[in-house]
Parts: sequence; C-alpha cells; structure tokens
Amino acid sequence: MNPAEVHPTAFIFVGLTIGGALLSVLLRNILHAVFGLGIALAGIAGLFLYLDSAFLAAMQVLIYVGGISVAMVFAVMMAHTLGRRELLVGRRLLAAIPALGLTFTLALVVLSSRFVGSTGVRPDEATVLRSIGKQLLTEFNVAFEALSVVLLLAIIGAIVVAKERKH
Amino acid sequence: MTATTRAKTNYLVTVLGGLFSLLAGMLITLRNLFRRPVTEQYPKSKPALSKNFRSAIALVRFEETQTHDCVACMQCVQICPSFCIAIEGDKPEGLKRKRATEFHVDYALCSVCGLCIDVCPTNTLKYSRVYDQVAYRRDAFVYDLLTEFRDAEVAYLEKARQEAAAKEAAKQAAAAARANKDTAPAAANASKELEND
Amino acid sequence: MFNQLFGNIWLVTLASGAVIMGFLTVNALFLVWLERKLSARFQRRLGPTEVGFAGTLQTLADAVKLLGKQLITPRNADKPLYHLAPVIVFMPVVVGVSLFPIDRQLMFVDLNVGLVLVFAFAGIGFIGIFMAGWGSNNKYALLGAMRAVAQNIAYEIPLILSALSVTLLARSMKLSAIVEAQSTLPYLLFQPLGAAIYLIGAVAETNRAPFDIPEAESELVAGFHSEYSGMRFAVFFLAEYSNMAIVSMVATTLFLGGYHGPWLPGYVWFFIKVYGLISLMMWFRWTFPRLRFDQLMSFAWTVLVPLSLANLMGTAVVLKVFRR
Amino acid sequence: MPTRAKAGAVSERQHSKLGDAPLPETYHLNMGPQHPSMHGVLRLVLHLDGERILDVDPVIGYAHRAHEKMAEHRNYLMFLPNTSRVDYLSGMIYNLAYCQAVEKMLEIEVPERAEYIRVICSELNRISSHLLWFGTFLLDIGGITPFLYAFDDREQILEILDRVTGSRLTYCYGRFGGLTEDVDTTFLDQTRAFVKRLRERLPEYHALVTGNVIFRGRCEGVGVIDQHVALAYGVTGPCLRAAGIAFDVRRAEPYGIYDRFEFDIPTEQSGDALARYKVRVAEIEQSLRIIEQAVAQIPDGPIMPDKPKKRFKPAAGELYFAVESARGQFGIYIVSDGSEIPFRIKLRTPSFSNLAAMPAVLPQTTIADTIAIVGSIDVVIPEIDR
Amino acid sequence: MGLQAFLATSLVLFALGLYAVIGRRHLIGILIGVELMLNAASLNFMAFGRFVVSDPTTAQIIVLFIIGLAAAEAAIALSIVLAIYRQRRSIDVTDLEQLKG
Repeated sequence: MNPAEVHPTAFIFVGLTIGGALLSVLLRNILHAVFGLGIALAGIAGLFLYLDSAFLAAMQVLIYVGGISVAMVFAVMMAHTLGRRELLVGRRLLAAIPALGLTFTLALVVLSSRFVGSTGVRPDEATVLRSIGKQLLTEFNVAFEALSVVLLLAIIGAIVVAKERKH
Repeated sequence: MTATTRAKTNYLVTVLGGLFSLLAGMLITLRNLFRRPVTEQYPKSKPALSKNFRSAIALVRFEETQTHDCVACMQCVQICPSFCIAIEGDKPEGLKRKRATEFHVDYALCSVCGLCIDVCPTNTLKYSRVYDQVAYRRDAFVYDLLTEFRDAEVAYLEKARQEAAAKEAAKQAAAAARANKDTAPAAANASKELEND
Repeated sequence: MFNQLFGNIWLVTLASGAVIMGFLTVNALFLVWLERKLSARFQRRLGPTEVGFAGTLQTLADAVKLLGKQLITPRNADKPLYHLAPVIVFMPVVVGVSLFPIDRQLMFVDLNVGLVLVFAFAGIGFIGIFMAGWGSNNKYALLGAMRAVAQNIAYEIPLILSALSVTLLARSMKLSAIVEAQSTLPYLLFQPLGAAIYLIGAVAETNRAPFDIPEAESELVAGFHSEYSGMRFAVFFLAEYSNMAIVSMVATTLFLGGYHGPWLPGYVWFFIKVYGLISLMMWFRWTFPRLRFDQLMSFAWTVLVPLSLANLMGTAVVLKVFRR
Repeated sequence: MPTRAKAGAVSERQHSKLGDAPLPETYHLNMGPQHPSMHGVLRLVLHLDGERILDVDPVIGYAHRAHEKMAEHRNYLMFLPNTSRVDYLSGMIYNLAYCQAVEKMLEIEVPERAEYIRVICSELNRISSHLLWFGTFLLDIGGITPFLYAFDDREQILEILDRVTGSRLTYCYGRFGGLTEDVDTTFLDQTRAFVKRLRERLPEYHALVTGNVIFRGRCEGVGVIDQHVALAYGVTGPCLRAAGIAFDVRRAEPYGIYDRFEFDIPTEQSGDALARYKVRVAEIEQSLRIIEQAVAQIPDGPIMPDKPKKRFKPAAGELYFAVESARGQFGIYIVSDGSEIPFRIKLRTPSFSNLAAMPAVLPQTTIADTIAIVGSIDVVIPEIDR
Repeated sequence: MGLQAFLATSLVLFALGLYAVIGRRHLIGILIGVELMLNAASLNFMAFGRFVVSDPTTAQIIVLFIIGLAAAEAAIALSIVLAIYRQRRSIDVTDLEQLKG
C-alpha cells in the first residue's frame, strides 16, 4: 500500500465526524447537540487510528467522549435550559459569513500548497509511544509540567466557581 | 498518640473492620451455599396439610346414618361474618325435624374463621381439605355441599320415615293397648323390637 | 498496524465482530442462568429446574418471551436518545471484548495501547446509560442516570490508577505483553492492593450490588431502564452481563495471568478465571446490602482514590529502587 | 440590594419567555402507591431538590376496608375474623387482643391453660412479624439473601401455628373465654425446637447483617426519631423504645398473664434506624425467653369455660383495652349501647401514629434514606387504613 | 485517502466550530464550537505528522497537549456556566449584557 495514502474506509469516519459536527452545530436541543459532538469526537478518534496512533485515539475517546461530553451533559442538566428558542436569523447570518469566508480562504491555501511527503522509514507505533514518553519528560518537560499545573488550577478553579454558596 | 495519628489509626480500623465484617457476611452465605435447599417443589411434592387445616366448610358424614345431620337451623347463616352460607330447609314428608334441602357455601367470600362450626348444634360442619382451588369465574367457588349426600339422604329419609312410621304405629299400638289392657304386653314388646332395629 | 488490519482483512474484522456478538449472547444467557442458580443456592433455594437440564434453557425461554413483548415508548420520551441508548450501551462492549488475549494465538486485535482503549470504551457505555435515563422522560430513570454517571466518573479513577500500577510492572500497555510478563507468577502476588481496588472498582463500574444504586430496585424502581421493555430491555441486560465479563477479563489479564496455567489449555484457564471472578461478583451481590449514593461517592474519593494513588506511587518507588 | 433585584428581574423575564414552570430546581416525586419498596400501598409524595428531600406528604387510604364500620353492623362474635386482618403480620396478637377486650367487658374468666397458649402463640406471632420485618427491611436496603433466611425461619413458626390454628396468617384462633383448639405435646416440642433453632440462627444474622459495615452505614444516624418527636406523635413500640423510652404495654399495664414472666424491655438511646433494628432483634430474643418460660409452666386443664358465651348483650358502657403488638400499642375502644351489636369499635393502631412521625424526620434526607426509614419504622398499610 | 482529504475534513470542522461560536446563544453551544475547533487543529497536526514529517512524535505530543488543555478549559467553562446559571437563571449570552463594563 502506498504509505502516502490511508485505506478509503477512513471516509466512514470522515462522514461520522462531519455529520456529528453538523448535528452539534445545527440542532436546537442543546443536549442533542452535545451528543452530536460526541459522535464527531468519536469519528475523530477513528481518524486518529488511521493516522497510526491508536494511543491518541484511545486518549481521545477516554478524555473527550468519556470525560468532556459527559461533563457537558451534566452541565446541561444542572442548568436545565435546553435552548428551545431558534437562533436569531441575523445572528446566524453573522456567523455564517466569517465561517464560510474562512473556509473559502483556507481551502484556497490548502489547494494551492504542495506538501512534500516524507520518504524515510516510518517508525512503528511502539517506538513512537516510547519517544513520546521520553520527550514529554525531556524536551517538552516545561510544557508538560505547565499543563499539569493548568489542570490542577482548573480543578481548583472549577470547584471554587461552581461551589454552591450557602446563604 | 497525637490527634493525627489517632485519626489515621481510626481510619485504618474503620476500613479494616469494615472489610472484616464483609468477609464474615460472605462466610455465612458461603456456608449456606452448601446446605440443603429448603424449598418444596410444589406440584411435584404436595404439602402435608396440618391436622387442623382450615378450608372451606364441608358437612360431616355420620357413621350410623351415612349422611349429614344439617337440620337447617340457620345458626351458621346468622353468625357467618362473611355472609357466605346459604341454606334452605324443609320438613320432609312424614318427618317432624327440618332437613337442609340446599346448602351453598361461597368459598370466595369465606374467611375461614370457624364460627359456623362453633355454633353448629348438630356438629355436622367441618373443614374440608381443599387447598388448591383455582378458577376463572367466581361462581366456581360456590360449593353445593349436599351433592355428595343426595343418594344417602334419600335412603336416610326413607329409613327415617319408616322409623317414624313404625314409631307412630308403635305409639298408636301403645295407645290402643292402654285402651285395651289385655293386649298390652304384646304391643309393648312389638314397639321395643322396632326400637332395637 | 490498523491500516493493515482494515486494509487487508476488514471483512475478517466484520466476521470476528459477528463471532463476538455470538459469544456475548451465549455468555449472557449462561451468566443469567449462573446467577439464578448461584443466588438460589446461596438462599437455599433450587433456582430454575424445569427448562432443559437443571434449567439451563430457562434464560433462552425468557429471551424468546422478551422477543414477543410489546415495545413501549413513553409518550413524551426524547425519541432519538431513547431509541439510540440501548445501542450505545451495547456497542462499546463488542469492541471491548475483541481486545483480550484469550489464548497465546487467540486474539482479535492486539494493540499497543489495548489497556487504555478498554477503559476508553468503558466510558462510552455511560453516555448510553445517560441517554436512556434522560430520554425516558421519567424521574426515576433520570435519577438513575445521574447516579450512574456520577458513580462511573468516580470509580473510573481508582480503576485506571490500579491498572496503571500493573503497566508499571509490565512496562507495557499491550495486553498480550502484560499477560506474557506473568508467565511465572501472576501480578496478584505483587499487586494485592491494586487487585482489590480494581475488583471493587469493577463491581462499581458494572453497577452491580452493593454498588447497584443506578438501578436500585427498592429505590428507583429499575433506574435508568425503568421505561424499557421487550428486546430493548434485553439489550440492557445483555450489556450488563457482557460488562461483567469484560471487567473480569481485564482483571484476569492484569492480575491473574490471563491464559497462563498448568496442564489445561490456555483458553480454558482464561475462561476459568473469568467465570471465577464473575461468580465472586455474584457472591458479593447475594451477600451485601446496597450502599447509599453519598456513601458510595465518599468511599470512592476518600478510600479508593487515595489508596490507589498510594499503591501507584509505592509501586513506582519500589520499582525504581529494586529494578534497574 | 439593587444588583440582586435586577438579577431577579432577569430571571422573571426569562421564565415568562420560556413559559416554564417556576424554577425547575425542585420537583415532586410520587413514591407509591405502586413502588417496589413501599410496604403495601403507601404513597409518599416527596418534594425533592436533586436527591435531597425537602418535604414529604404521606398519602394513605388505598387499602381502606372499613373494618371499624363493619363492626357496627354485626355482633361481637362476628367481628372476630376482622381483627386478624387489620394487621395481617401479627394477626394472632390482634385477634387475641379483641377476645381479651370482650372478656374484660363481660368479665369472663379464662382458663389457665388457654392463657398460657395465648402467650406462646402471641409471642411466636411477634417473632414471625419481626422476622418478616427483618427480611423486608434488608430487602429495602438491598440485601436480598437475609430476606430468604428470615423467611425460612418464619416458615417454621407458620407451620407450628398452622398445625394448631389451621391458618398461616389470618388466624381466628381466639374465642371469648378461650381458644378454638387445644395444643398437644407435639406443639410444645415443636416450639421448644424452634426456640433452640432460632437461638442458633441469630448469631448468623448478626454476622451477616448487624455487623455488616454497609448495613451500619445505611442505618446509623438515619431517620432519628428522638424522644420528643416520638412522644409528640404518639409513637409506640420498637420505634419508641429505640428512642430510649422503656414503654411496653406488657409491662406498663400487664394483660393476660404477662406479669408472670421474666423478660427485659430492650431499649436504645439513639432513635435511628439502627436502634430500631437492634431493639427488634433484641425483642426476638426476649420473646424466645417468654416462650421458653410459658412452655415450661403450661398447666393441664380446659381451654374454654364450661359455658362459652355465644350470644350476649353487654351492659351499656365503654372500655379501652390495649396490648403490645409487634408494632406498638394496639388499643381497642369498645362502646356498647346494651345491644348485641357494638355501638362503635375504634382500633388504635400503632402504625398510624408511627407513620405520622415521618414528615418530622424525613426532610433533609435522601431517597435512599427514605426507603431505610420507612422500612425501619415497619408500617403495615392495612393497619393504618383499617 | 491522502493528506488533502484530512486537511479538508479539518477545515470543515473548524468552520463549523466557528459558526457555532458566533451563532449560538447558548453558552454550552459555544463551548461545543470551541471543542470542534480544537479538534480540527488536532486533526491537522496528526495529518501532518503522518504524511509530511518522518517522526510523528512532536505532532502527537502537541495533540496530547491540546486534549489536556481542552479538558481544563471544559472544566472551567462548565463551572462558569453553572455559576452563571445559579446567579441569573439563564445561560443565554444575550441575557448576559450586564457583564459589559
């Protein structure tokens, strides 16, 4: 198989991703939108598999699908508003213009660019995993530690902000 | 011991004690796993009914008469708190005592309190051994208690009538004897023979 | 790796999916029977005896009966969620089973990060549970769903942490490698605390007594699946029993040495261990009362999480000191 | 505070736009009349915030059968079978209580032997009621197996009583002045064997349940009915004794021959579900003690007076007679107008008062606690509805 | 299926995310848009890591960071949503004009 190509079955996941994203953007019921997001995220996890990283696919499912989506669903439930109202037409147009414009511009950029594919021997997944582990603790150590601090702060912040004040 | 270490030991004691209590419980269920099941497989093995088992009432069949002795006194009908007994009685031709001609019990209403059995003057009521009656219609629980006595009842009435007739005859004979002193011993003997039958 | 799998043998993959479905069905039928029999014997009863030898076909008969039942949809149900929920609950289970090394050569997919993927897919099931609870438009179902999600978030953490200490020992997240590393001694001996934490977490993950609060029948009627009937209900049932099998498979792989064992062939050992663990979980269920929701949560956060963290750190320190 | 007022205005506007019900934070949940752990057909309307209970409204009357009204339309004897159906779990005690009340009214002397049999049967019935409660309470909080063990033991009692009375549940064993059937030596042997058996089983129950950490966690500090609440609502029986008040009608106003037996009144101080559990289990042991003494002392003799009264007209007047049922003080208030038919019979049933205390203890607990509290109070709905 | 297809997918995803961020009035809807955009970026990184460079390690590490940051961001954002809801009983951005100034 041509290393520059992945198997066409990946289009199933592309469809899943785009479809889920469309649902999540267009559905009025916000809970349904969150489940749409879940589908899109699962689709992306599938694409990650095709891009030779089962690890990131697993992480994607674990954190995004199992974590973030569930947290969102929880927030929707606790905030009890399912957004029954239509989006305002003006607002929609306002949103569509930059979105379409951006798509168009970037599409031009992508189409006009030529990417040189790598020719070297691609390392297998186990090697990549090992080097991810190594590099996280060497080259990217500062960012890694910073991220852990950010996460810790996020947890504390979330608790502080969301804590019910006793009157 | 400082407060923190005590707190720590308490924590450990709670966790380990809890674990131990769980294991103790599991041991009990495990022991029961190897004991014999106590259930009775009902349709395959029928239960032995207790000697005083209470069920729908039935009429006693007396040895000497081979039939019941319901005289339709209506005491059970009156005392029944569930109003489930219906009796009709009549004086059979040639007899002075009343006999039941209809005896219906609606077991669906009965509360097996036993008051009817208590009040029965002739002790002709008892509990039956019915325990597994099922039906789709409520009237299936209306028992006609006299069905099994019909034949015996006819025979009994016939006999009773004869007895009554004989008694009557003896009485008349005795009366006649009183009138006619000469024939008295013979008539008295005749009436005695009849009574001994 | 995945490209090759899908590129060359994706029909085979579909076929193995069918095999797994078949296995899960038979497994659930067997487990329901086993549970009925075991519970009966724990309670000094006989359990099913009529259909088939010792009632073995009773669950099959029940499944057939369920097929004939009316499918009820509550009037104000959120229909898309309500109908999708059983599928979402069951789907990850199928994928999950494919990841385990049943024998040395018997494995559907062998991924480098198999362990992470198992937990990742376990997380999807809760979304299904949630959809069921929300979609049913029933307060009991919704309460059950809320409980299920909160519980599963809480218990996933100690579960993953205890599994991580095993990966420290095995130096791999590849399930086949973890099993191979236990060819002499199972990790249960090195990780007794981790195994205990995993077992407790696993019982909680599968929503089984004493952690069955999302479907606590004495409180919430039937929890999140109160409104499901017929085959839809059966799918939830199937997923529950399949989940039991999966967490037991994980435990077997991580702590009991997978297919390793003397005399008998590997797959026999694997299934002996799996069903042994499942029986243990059934033993729990038929012995203990149910925890209260807040006790359940505080047990996770104040006992299991600290213990599993300590276990993980202890393992790391010991490994650093004793293994070069 | 202007900011707050403004925020409030926003929320007002919000709701008028959404057309929602007022703040959907709290909601009502109908628990019962059809619910797996509502004993009988009790309905609790819970007002909830999440899983926290703000208020509760017990709704009763789904099993009303007008027993008291029925009493006004039949003579004294005909009311007998009704009594054991008021509280079907301790029917024997109720049945005999009614007999004793009428006996007291008519001043009938009950033979010694009958008195002893009454005590044995009442205490057996009390144990069977407590065993059933034990099982269902555990079932409510999720333990299924103890339920079946308790039923196994209870089955022994039912068999013993069935052999004598002919019924398993709704006994109609008492008559004015005595009983319907005499007991034989087999009955006494069976009773002795049962006492021995249950004494051996109780440690198993303690290991399986009382010590269990999950069980204790579910019960400790849950649903505290303290002395004040208990007295204010007229709570009696094990619920009252669990709050530390050693009140037992068998001791306070001894009836029958209860003054001849040695037994303790178990009490606990905390008044929570665990205390109620402990009191009941201790009561099982005390009942065993009473049975043991009664079986040892039972004399020979008749079980009915020579001339049992079947039709009678008590003098006009009124009478209150109370016994200790398995759930608390069961009182019978009879008003006679001098006719064959009672003018009024009022039954003071313990569960009614015990349930009345629920709204005082339920708020600020959770749904799971509700189940544990209702279970630990041990209500029998037909007894409440009568 | 090659690089271009992945880039196109990611582009569509990003545009949809942007549309949601601007067009949605629901706070959680906006959060959904942000997540979509972050994922579009992740997908891009992965695609370049797979097709263009010889060692995909760096790309994958960056994606890991994105996932981590997204988790932190979601936690904070959702807690803010709850806090706002508690105070104002609404999580509609047009109702939050008071935040201005």
